[in-house]
Amino acid sequence: MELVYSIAIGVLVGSGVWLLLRPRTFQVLMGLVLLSYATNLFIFGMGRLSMHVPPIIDEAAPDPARYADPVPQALVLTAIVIGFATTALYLVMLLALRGLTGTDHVDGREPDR
Amino acid sequence: MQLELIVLLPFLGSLCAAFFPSNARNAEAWLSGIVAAVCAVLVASLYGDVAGGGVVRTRIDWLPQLGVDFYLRMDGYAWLFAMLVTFVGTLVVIYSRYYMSPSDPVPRFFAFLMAFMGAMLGMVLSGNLIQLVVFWELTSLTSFMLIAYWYHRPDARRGARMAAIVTVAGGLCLLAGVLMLGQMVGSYDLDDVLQAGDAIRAHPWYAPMLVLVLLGAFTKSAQFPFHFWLPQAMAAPTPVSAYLHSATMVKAGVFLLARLWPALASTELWFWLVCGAGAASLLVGAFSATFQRDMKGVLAYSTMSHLGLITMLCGMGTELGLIAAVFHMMNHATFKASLFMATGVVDHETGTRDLKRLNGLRHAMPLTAAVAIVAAGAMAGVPLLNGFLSKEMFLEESIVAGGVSGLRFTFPALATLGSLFSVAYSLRFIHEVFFGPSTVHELPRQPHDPARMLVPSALLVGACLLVGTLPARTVGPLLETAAIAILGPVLPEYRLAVWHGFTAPLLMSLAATTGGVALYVYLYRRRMTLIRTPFLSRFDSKRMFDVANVAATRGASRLGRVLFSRRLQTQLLLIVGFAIGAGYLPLLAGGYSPGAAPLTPLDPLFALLWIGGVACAIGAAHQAKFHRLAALIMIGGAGLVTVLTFAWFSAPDLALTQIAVEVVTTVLFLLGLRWLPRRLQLDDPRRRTVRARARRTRDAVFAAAAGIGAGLLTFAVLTRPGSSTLAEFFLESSLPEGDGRNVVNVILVDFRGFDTLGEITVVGIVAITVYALLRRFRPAPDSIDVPRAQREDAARAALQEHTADALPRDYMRLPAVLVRLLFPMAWLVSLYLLLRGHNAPGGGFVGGLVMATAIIVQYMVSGTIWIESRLRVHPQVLIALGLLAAGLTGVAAWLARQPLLTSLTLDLHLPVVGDVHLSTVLLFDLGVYLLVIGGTVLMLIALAHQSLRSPRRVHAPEHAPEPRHEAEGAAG
Amino acid sequence: MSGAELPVWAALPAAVLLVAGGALTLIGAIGLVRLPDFFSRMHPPSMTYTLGTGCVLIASMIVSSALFDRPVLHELLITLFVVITAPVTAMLLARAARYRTRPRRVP
Amino acid sequence: MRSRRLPPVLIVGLTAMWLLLNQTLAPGQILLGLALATGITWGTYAIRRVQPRLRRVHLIPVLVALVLADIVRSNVSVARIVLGLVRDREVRSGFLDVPLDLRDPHGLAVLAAIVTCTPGTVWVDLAPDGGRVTLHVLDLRDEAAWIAWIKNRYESLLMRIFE
Amino acid sequence: MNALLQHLPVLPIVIPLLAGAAMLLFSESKRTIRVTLAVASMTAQLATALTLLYLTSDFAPDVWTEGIGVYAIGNWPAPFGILLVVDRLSALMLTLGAAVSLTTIVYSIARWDRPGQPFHSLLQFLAMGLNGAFLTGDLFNLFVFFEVLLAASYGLVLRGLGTTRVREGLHYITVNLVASFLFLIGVAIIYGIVGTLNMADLARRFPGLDPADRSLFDAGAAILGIAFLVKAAAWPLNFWLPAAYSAAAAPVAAAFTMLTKLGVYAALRVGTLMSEDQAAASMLGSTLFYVGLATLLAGTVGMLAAQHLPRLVSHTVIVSTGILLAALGLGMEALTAPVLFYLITSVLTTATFFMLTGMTERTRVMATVATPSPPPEPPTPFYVAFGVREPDPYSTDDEVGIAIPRAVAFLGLAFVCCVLLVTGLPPLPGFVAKFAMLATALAEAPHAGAVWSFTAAVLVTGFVGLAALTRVGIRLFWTVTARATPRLRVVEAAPVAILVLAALWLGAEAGPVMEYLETAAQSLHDPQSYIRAVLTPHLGPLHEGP
Amino acid sequence: MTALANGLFDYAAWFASLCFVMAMLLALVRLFLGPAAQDRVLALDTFYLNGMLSLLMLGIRSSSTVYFDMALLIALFGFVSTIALAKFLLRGEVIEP
Ligand code: NA
Ligand code: NA
Repeated sequence: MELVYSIAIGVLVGSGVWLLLRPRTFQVLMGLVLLSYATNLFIFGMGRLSMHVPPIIDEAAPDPARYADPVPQALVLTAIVIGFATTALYLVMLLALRGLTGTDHVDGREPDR
Repeated sequence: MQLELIVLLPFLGSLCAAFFPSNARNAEAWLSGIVAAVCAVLVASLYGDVAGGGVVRTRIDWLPQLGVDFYLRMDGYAWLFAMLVTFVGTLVVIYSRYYMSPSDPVPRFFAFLMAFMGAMLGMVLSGNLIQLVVFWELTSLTSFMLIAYWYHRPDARRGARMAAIVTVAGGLCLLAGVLMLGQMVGSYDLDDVLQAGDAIRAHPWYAPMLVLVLLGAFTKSAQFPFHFWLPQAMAAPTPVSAYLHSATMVKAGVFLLARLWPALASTELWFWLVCGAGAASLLVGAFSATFQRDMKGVLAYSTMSHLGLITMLCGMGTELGLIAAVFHMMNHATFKASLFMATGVVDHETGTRDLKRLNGLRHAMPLTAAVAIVAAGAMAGVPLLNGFLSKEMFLEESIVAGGVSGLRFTFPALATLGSLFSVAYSLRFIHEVFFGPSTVHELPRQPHDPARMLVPSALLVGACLLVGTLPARTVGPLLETAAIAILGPVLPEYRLAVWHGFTAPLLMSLAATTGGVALYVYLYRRRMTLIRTPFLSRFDSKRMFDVANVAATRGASRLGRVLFSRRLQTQLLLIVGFAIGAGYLPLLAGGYSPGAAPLTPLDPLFALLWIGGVACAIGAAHQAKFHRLAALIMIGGAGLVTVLTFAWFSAPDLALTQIAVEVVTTVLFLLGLRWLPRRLQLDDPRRRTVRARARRTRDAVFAAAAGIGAGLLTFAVLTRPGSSTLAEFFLESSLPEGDGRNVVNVILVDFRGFDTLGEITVVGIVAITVYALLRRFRPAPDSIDVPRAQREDAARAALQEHTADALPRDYMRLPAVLVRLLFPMAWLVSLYLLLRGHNAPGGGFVGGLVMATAIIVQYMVSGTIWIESRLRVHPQVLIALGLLAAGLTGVAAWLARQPLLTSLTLDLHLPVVGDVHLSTVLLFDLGVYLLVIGGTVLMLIALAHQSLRSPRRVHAPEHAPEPRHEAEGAAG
Repeated sequence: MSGAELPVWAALPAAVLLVAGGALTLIGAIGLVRLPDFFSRMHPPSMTYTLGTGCVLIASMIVSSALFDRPVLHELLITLFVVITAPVTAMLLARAARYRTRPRRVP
Repeated sequence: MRSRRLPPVLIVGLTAMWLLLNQTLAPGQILLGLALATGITWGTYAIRRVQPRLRRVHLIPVLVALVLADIVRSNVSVARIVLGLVRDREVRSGFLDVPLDLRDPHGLAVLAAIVTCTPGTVWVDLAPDGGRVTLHVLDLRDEAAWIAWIKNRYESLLMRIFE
Repeated sequence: MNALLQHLPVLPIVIPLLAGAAMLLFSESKRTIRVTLAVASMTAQLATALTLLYLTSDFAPDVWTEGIGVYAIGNWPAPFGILLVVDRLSALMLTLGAAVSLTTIVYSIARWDRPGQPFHSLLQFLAMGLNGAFLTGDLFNLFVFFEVLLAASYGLVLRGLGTTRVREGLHYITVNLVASFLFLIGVAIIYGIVGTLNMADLARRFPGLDPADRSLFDAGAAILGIAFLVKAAAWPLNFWLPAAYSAAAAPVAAAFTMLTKLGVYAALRVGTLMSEDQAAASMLGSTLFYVGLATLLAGTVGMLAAQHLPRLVSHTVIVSTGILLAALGLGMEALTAPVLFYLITSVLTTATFFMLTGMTERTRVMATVATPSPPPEPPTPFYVAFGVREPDPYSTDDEVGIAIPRAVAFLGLAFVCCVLLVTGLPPLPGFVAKFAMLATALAEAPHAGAVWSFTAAVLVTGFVGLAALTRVGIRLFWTVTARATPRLRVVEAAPVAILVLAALWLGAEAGPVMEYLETAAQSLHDPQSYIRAVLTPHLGPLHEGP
Repeated sequence: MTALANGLFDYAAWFASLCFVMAMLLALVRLFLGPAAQDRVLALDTFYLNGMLSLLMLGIRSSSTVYFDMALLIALFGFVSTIALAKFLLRGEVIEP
C-alpha cells in the first residue's frame, strides 16, 4: 500500500508541477488544485497508513496503538480549508486578470514570438 | 561646553533659518551672521587652551559598546581650521546678503549654509574617526543641497548630483578605511590612532586601508582623477563656491591628510600615492584653468591645482612639507574666497562671467579690480602676498623631497611648471576681465562698484597682504600651534619671512613667473586664450558622467530584467527548482533509505483505484489548456479518489470534508468559467518550435524530479515506525479531558483550536477579499454577453419574467420541486454534522459547507432574483458573527481565569430530556459553522451576481462577436 | 477482514445481495462504455442508482443490524436522497444533451 | 412577520430523519429533533410555498411495490441489452412523447423519479404547459405499450394520491 | 499577576481578531466607527506590545523567569497544546509591527480607506497574522498565522485594483501559494520524523535522531527553509516582491514592510533553536550568507534599474533582506544585536518611505495632469538627462530660486531623511545600524573573506542606493516646474514625521537601545532557556483557577 | 457454518468492492473517451455514485458506521457537481439571474 500511496503522491505532484509551470492561468489553477491534493495526502501520510482504525474513541481507556494518528488528520483539515479559500481567490483573480488584460496568460500579456 | 556650542549653534541656526518667511533676507543674514560670528568668537576664545600643544576635549557617551562616543576634540590644528571655517563663514554670510536676489527664497539657502558650517565644524573637531566620517558625509549632503539651490537649472541638478555621488562614494571608502583603521588600532579615537602610527604602518592591512582613506580624501579635495565634480559644482550660487568649493569643504580632504599624517605618512606607498595624485592635480588643474572661459571655471581648476599642491606637500612626508601644506591651506582659502567673491561681484554687476564678453572693467569697477588683482597676485605667488610664502616653501620642499625620493629634477620641474601655469592663468584672469578695451556697453547690465558687497572680499585681501608682508607676526604663532598639534612639540627649523636670500626656490619662482607671463603673452598674441583646453577638453567630464550614468542605469535595467524576471513561469521554475534541490541534497548527503516498518499488505482494489486517480491527474494536466471542462471533470475524479483514500486509511473527517469541498469547488469553477472565454485550439506554430519543445522538456524534467522526490520522501516516511508523542496524548486525553470521542474534532476545536481560529479567519478574509474584488470586477469583454444557449432560448427568457411564481414554469419546474424539498433535509444534515462532530465524523466546517452547498443549489435551480426575493442570507454578517462567536468563546475562558480557548462545560440533568452536556467548544464550532456558511456563500454568490450586474442584452447586435464562453465543443 | 463474526442469517443474504449489487453495477458501467450514443448510455447507470445501490444498502442494513444487535436503518436516508436527486440529474443532463445535439441551423 | 402555516408532514418527516440520522429514540433527541425540524421548516418556508397535499396515503405502499417490481424487471432487461444477450432483434432506442393529465408538481416529480429510477427510461423534458412529457427509451419496441405503462400504471395512481 | 496581565501574551492576537470581525458588522457608511475601532485596536496592541517589551526586559525580572513568557492556549501543556512564547525578540517585533501598523492606519485615514474595500478589517487581520507568527511556539500554528497574514495581504495588495495590481497580485498569490505548499510539506516531514510540532520540543529532540532519519529531517527542514526564503524575499525567489510592493497602494506597502522581516524572524528563530547542532548551524549559516549576499547584490542592481520611486523602495526592501540574511549567515552571536538594530531601522524607514511614496506620487500624478505629455522614461539623451533646457552656463546671478511650498518642503525633507536612512548614510541611524554591523563583524572575524565581501557589499549598496535615489528624487522634486501644490493633510504627514522622529530617536539613543538588543540576542542565543521555559510544566497562576 | 458464511460474505464483499472499483475505472474510460462533454459529465456522475458504493463497502467490510456519513454526503450532494455541469452545458451559466 505504501508504494501505491507514494506513487500516487508522486504523480499528483508531477502533474501539479507541470501545470504550475504552464503559461495559462487556468492551467496554473488546476496545478494548484492537484498540488493541494498531493500536499494533503502527503501530510496525511506522515501519520502512517492504517486501515479500519479511525481515531474515534469507543472505550474508556483507549490503547493509542489501536487508532490512526489524529494529528496529521487535523492538520490536513486545516490545510483543506485554507486551500479551498485560496483556490477561490485565485479563480477570481484570474477572471479579473482576464477581464483587465484580455488574455489568460499568467503575465497578463501574450509572450513575444 | 564651548565645543558643543560651536558645533551645535550652526545647526540650531539652520533650524531657525528654515522657518523664516521666504522673503526675510535681512533677518536671515543677521541670524546667520551672528551665529557664524559667535562661533568665530567662541573658537577664538579657545586659543589660549590650544596654544602650545593643548587639547580641549568633550565627550558624551553614545554607543560605548562599539567604542563610539560623541567626542569633540580641539587641538591647534583643529582650532586653526575651525577659525577658518567660522571666519570665512561670517564673511560669506555678509556677502550673501548682497549677492542673493531679494526675491530668492533665502531661508533654504541660509539653513543649508548654516548646516554646512555645523557639519564642517563637527568634522574638524571630531575626536573620533567614525564621528568624523559622519560629519564628512554631512558636508557632502549639505554641499549637494547648496549646489542644487537653483534646482530648476539642469546644470545645477547635475552638478549637485555629480558632486554628491563622487564625494559620498569617497566618504564610504573613507568609512571602510576608518573601519579597518579602527580594527588595526583597536579604537576609533583620534588620540589612540595618532599614537599608533608605527603599528599602523607595520600592519598587513596598511596598504588597503591607506588606499581607502586616500580615496576619501582625494574625492573630497577634487584630486585627479576625481576632480571632475568640482567644475560642475560651480553651478552653485557664488557664495557657496567661495565658501564650500574653495575655502572649506574641498579642504576637508587635505585636512584629513594632515590630520592623519602622523599615523599614516612617511611610507613609500604614501609618498607615491599622495604625491602622484597631488602632482597630477597640480598640473592638470593649472593647465585646464588657463583655458577656461568661465571666471568660476578658472577658479575651480585653480582650486584643484592648489589642492594638488597641498596634497603634494602632505605626500612628501617631510615635516616642513606638512607645515607648508597647512600654511597654504590657509592662504589658499583667503585669496581664493576673495577671488570668488570678486567674481560674484562681477557677475552680479555685469550679468555674465564670460571672459570673452568681459573686457576693461577696471574703468567701471576700479575697486573690484583692485581687490581682484591683489587676490590674483596672491594666487600667482607674487611677493609680499601670502601665496608667495607658501609657494616658496613648496618649491623648497620639492627640491628636498625630490632629492630623497630619487626624483632630483623631476620634482622641482613639476613644481615650477605648476607655478608657471598658475602665473599664466592668474594673469589671464585679471587681464581678460579688467584690462583691454572696455565693452561695458555690450554687457547685459551697466556695472558699478558695489561698495558694501566688496567688504568681505576686501577684508580677505587685506589678510593676504598682512600675512604676505608680516608673516611671522601675524600667522606665525597660529601656524606653529597647528604644527605642534600635528607634529608634536619639537618642530623643525623654519622661518616665515619674505626674504630668504637668493635661494633655489627664488630662482624657480622667478623662472615660473617669467615663464607664466611669457606663456600668457604668447597665448594672447596667438588668440589662443579662448580655445577649449587642448588635449584635456576631450575628456568632457560632464559628458562622461552622463554617459556613465545612463550606461549604468541601462545596464542595470538590462541586468535587472534578468535578475528580476517579470515572468511568473521563471519565478515558479526557480522556486520549484530550489525546493527540489532542498529536498534532494540532504538525501544525497545523508543517504536515502526506506524504513524498516512492515509494509501494509497491498489491496489490489486500492491500486486499481489509484490507476484511475493517476489517469485523472495526468489527463487533467494534459487537457487543462484547451479543454477546461474536461480537465475540471478529471480533477473531480482525482479528488474523489483522494476522498476514498482518506476513507480507506481511517480518516473519515477528512473524507467527509474533502467531499464537501470538492462539490463546492466544482460549482465555483463552473461559475468562474462563465467569465473565462474559451480558448480555441488553433494550430499554434509556437507549440512546435524547438524552443517551445525544449521548454516543455525542461518543465517535464522538473515535474518528474518533483514527483519522484515527493514519492521518495513519502515512501521513506511511510515505511518508518510512527513516532508521535502528540498522537498518544491526544488519543488518551480526548475523551476524559476533551469530552469528545472524535479525536480529530477534539483537536480541531480544543487541543489545537487556536489553529482553527486562524484558519477560519483565513476563510473570512479570503471571502471578503473575493467579494471586494468582484464588486469592481470587469469581466472579459467577450464574455459579457448573455450565453448563447440563453439567447437562443427565447421562450425561456419570456418565462423567466415571472419571479413572483411559486414554481418555475419551464423545464426547471420539477427540478425545483425536488431540490427545494432537499433544502430542509440538507439543512438538517448540516446541523447533524455540526452537533455530533465532537463524537463522530463531522463538525462545524463540514456542516457549514453542507449548508452552504444547500443554499447554492437553491440558487442554481431558482435563479438569483427569485431566491433573493425570498431568502436573504447575509454572508458578511455571518462571517463577522462566526469570527466573533469563535473568538469570544475563546475569550470567555478568561472569566474562569483560564487561558484563551480553555473549554468550559456544564452538565445538566433535565426531566424528560435526560443528561445534557453543554460545552463552549460547541459554541466555537458554531462559530466555525457560521463563518464557513458565510464565507462560502459570499464567494459563490458574489460570483453569481456578476450575471446580474453585467448588461443582460438578450438581443445582441448582429455584429457582436460570437461569445466563446461555451463549454467544450463536441470534439472535447 | 472484519473483526466481528456475523450470524449466518445475516451473512448469507448479505453476501447474495452484495454479489448481485456488484454485478449489476458492473454491468451498468460496462453499458456506459459499450452503448453507442449518449442517450442510450444514460440508461445503464440507473441500474447502479437503483438495484446496485439498493442491494448494497440492504446488505449494509442487515450487516449493521446484526453487528449492533439493533435495527440500523439510516441507510434509508441514502436511498431517499438518491431517489430525490437522480431525476434532477437526469432531466438536466438529458436536456443539455438534447440542446447540444440539436440540429444546427445553417446560416 | 408573515403568518406561516408550517406543513406538519415536513416537520414530522424531518424529525424522523433526525432520529434516523442519530439512530436513537431518546426523548431528548426527539425534542431536539422536533425543535430543529420546526425551525428549519420555518426557515425554508419562504422558498417552499407549494406544499404537496397527500390525499390517499394508503396508496403509497402500492405505488412503492409497483415501482420496486418494475425496477427489478427493467434492471434485468437493461442488463440483457448491455451484455448483448438480446440477439433476436435489433434494439432501437429513441424519444417518446407521452401526453399527461397529471398536473400536480409533486406528483409529476414523483413520476419523474419513477421513470428515472427505472432503467430503460429517462425523463428528458416536460412541456411548458405540463401536458406532455418526452422520455428517452432504451428499448423502444412498442411505443403504445410504454405510453400505457406510464399512464395506466403510474399516472392514475399518482393522480389519486396527489390530486 | 493580575488577570489582565496574565492574558497579555494573547492580546495581540485576540484584539485584532475581534476588532477586524466587529468592523465587518458595520456597513460601509459607518466609516467613523470602523476607523475608530481600527485606531483603538491598534493603539491597544501597541500598548500591549510595549508592556510585553517591559515585562520581558531586565526591568521586570520577577514576572517571567529569564524574560520568557509562556501562554498555554486552552490550558493544554507543552508540547501537546499550542503555546505562545514571548521573549525579548518577539516583544520587539510585536512593538515594531504595532508601531508600523498604527501609523499606517492613521496615514490611511487621509484618503486610502475609501468605501468598497474592507481595508481596515484586512489591516487588523494582517496584524493578527503577524503578531501570531511572532508569538507562536508551534510550527504548524506558525503556518496558520502565515496564512492569515498572507490572506490579508492578498486582499490588501489588490486594494484599488487596476491591471497592474491584479497582474502583480496574481504573481504574488501564486508564489505565496507555492511557498505555502512547501511550508506544509516541510512541517509534515518534520512531524513525520520527529513526531512533534512544538518548536522547543523539536529543538530538544532533533539532535538525537539517527542518521537515516536525520537526512529526511534535513530534507524537510530545507524545504521549510525555502518557504521561509520565499517569504523573506531572498533572491532569486523574490521576483514577486518589487512588482507587488510597487503596485500596492502606499499604506499597504508600508504595512507590508514587516512581512519580509517575518521570514527573517522565522529563519532567526528556527536557526537559533537549531544551533544546538553545530553542523546544521554552520550549514544553515553559509547558505544564508550566500543567499543574503546574492539578494543584496541583486537588490542593488534593481535599485539602480528602478525608474519609479515605489519600485526603487521595493528594491531597498530586498536589499535590507539581503543584508539581514547575510549578516545572520555570518553566524556571529555578537552580530545579532546590531542586526536587530538594523532590522528596526530598516522597517521604520521603508514603511516611512512607502508612505512618502504615496504622497509624492500624488504630486506627480497631478503634474502629469497639468502637462499632457509626461517626459519619457528612462531619460535617454546624455546631456538632457535631467531636463531639457541647457541654460547659459556663464551666468547664475540672474537666477532666482523657486520658493518651495511648505508641503513640498516637508516631503523633500522627509525624502532626504528616508534616503539617508535607507542608504545607511550618516548622520541618521541607518548609518549607525550599518556601522554597528560592520564594526562588529570585523571585530569578530577580521580575516574572514565573508566579512570583507559583506562589508564591501553593504557599502556599495549604500552608494548605489544614493545614486539611484538622488536620480529619482531629483526627477520627483526638482524637475516638475508646473507642479500642483499637493494638499498635505496632517493625518498623512504626521505618521511620516513620527516614524522619522522615531528613527532619529533610535539613533540618538543608540547606546541604550543596543544594550536592550544585546540582552535580547543573549536570550535568543541561549536556546536552552527557551526550551526550559516552554517545556517545564509551569504551575504558575494559570493553573490556579478561580 | 458461521465461519463458512462469514467467509462467503467476505468474498462477496470483496467481489462487490472489486465491481465498484472496476465500475469506477470504466466510468473513467468513458470520461476519457468522451466524446461529448455530456458524456464526461455522465461519466463523472457514475464515478461519484460508484465511489459512494465503494465507501459503503468499506463500511461493510470494516463493520464500521463512520463511512455512512460520507456515503450520505455523496448521495446528498454528488448530484450538485453534475447538475452544475449540466446547467453549464445547457445554459452557459450555473446560476442564472
Ligand atoms: Na575678456
Ligand atoms: Na431510468
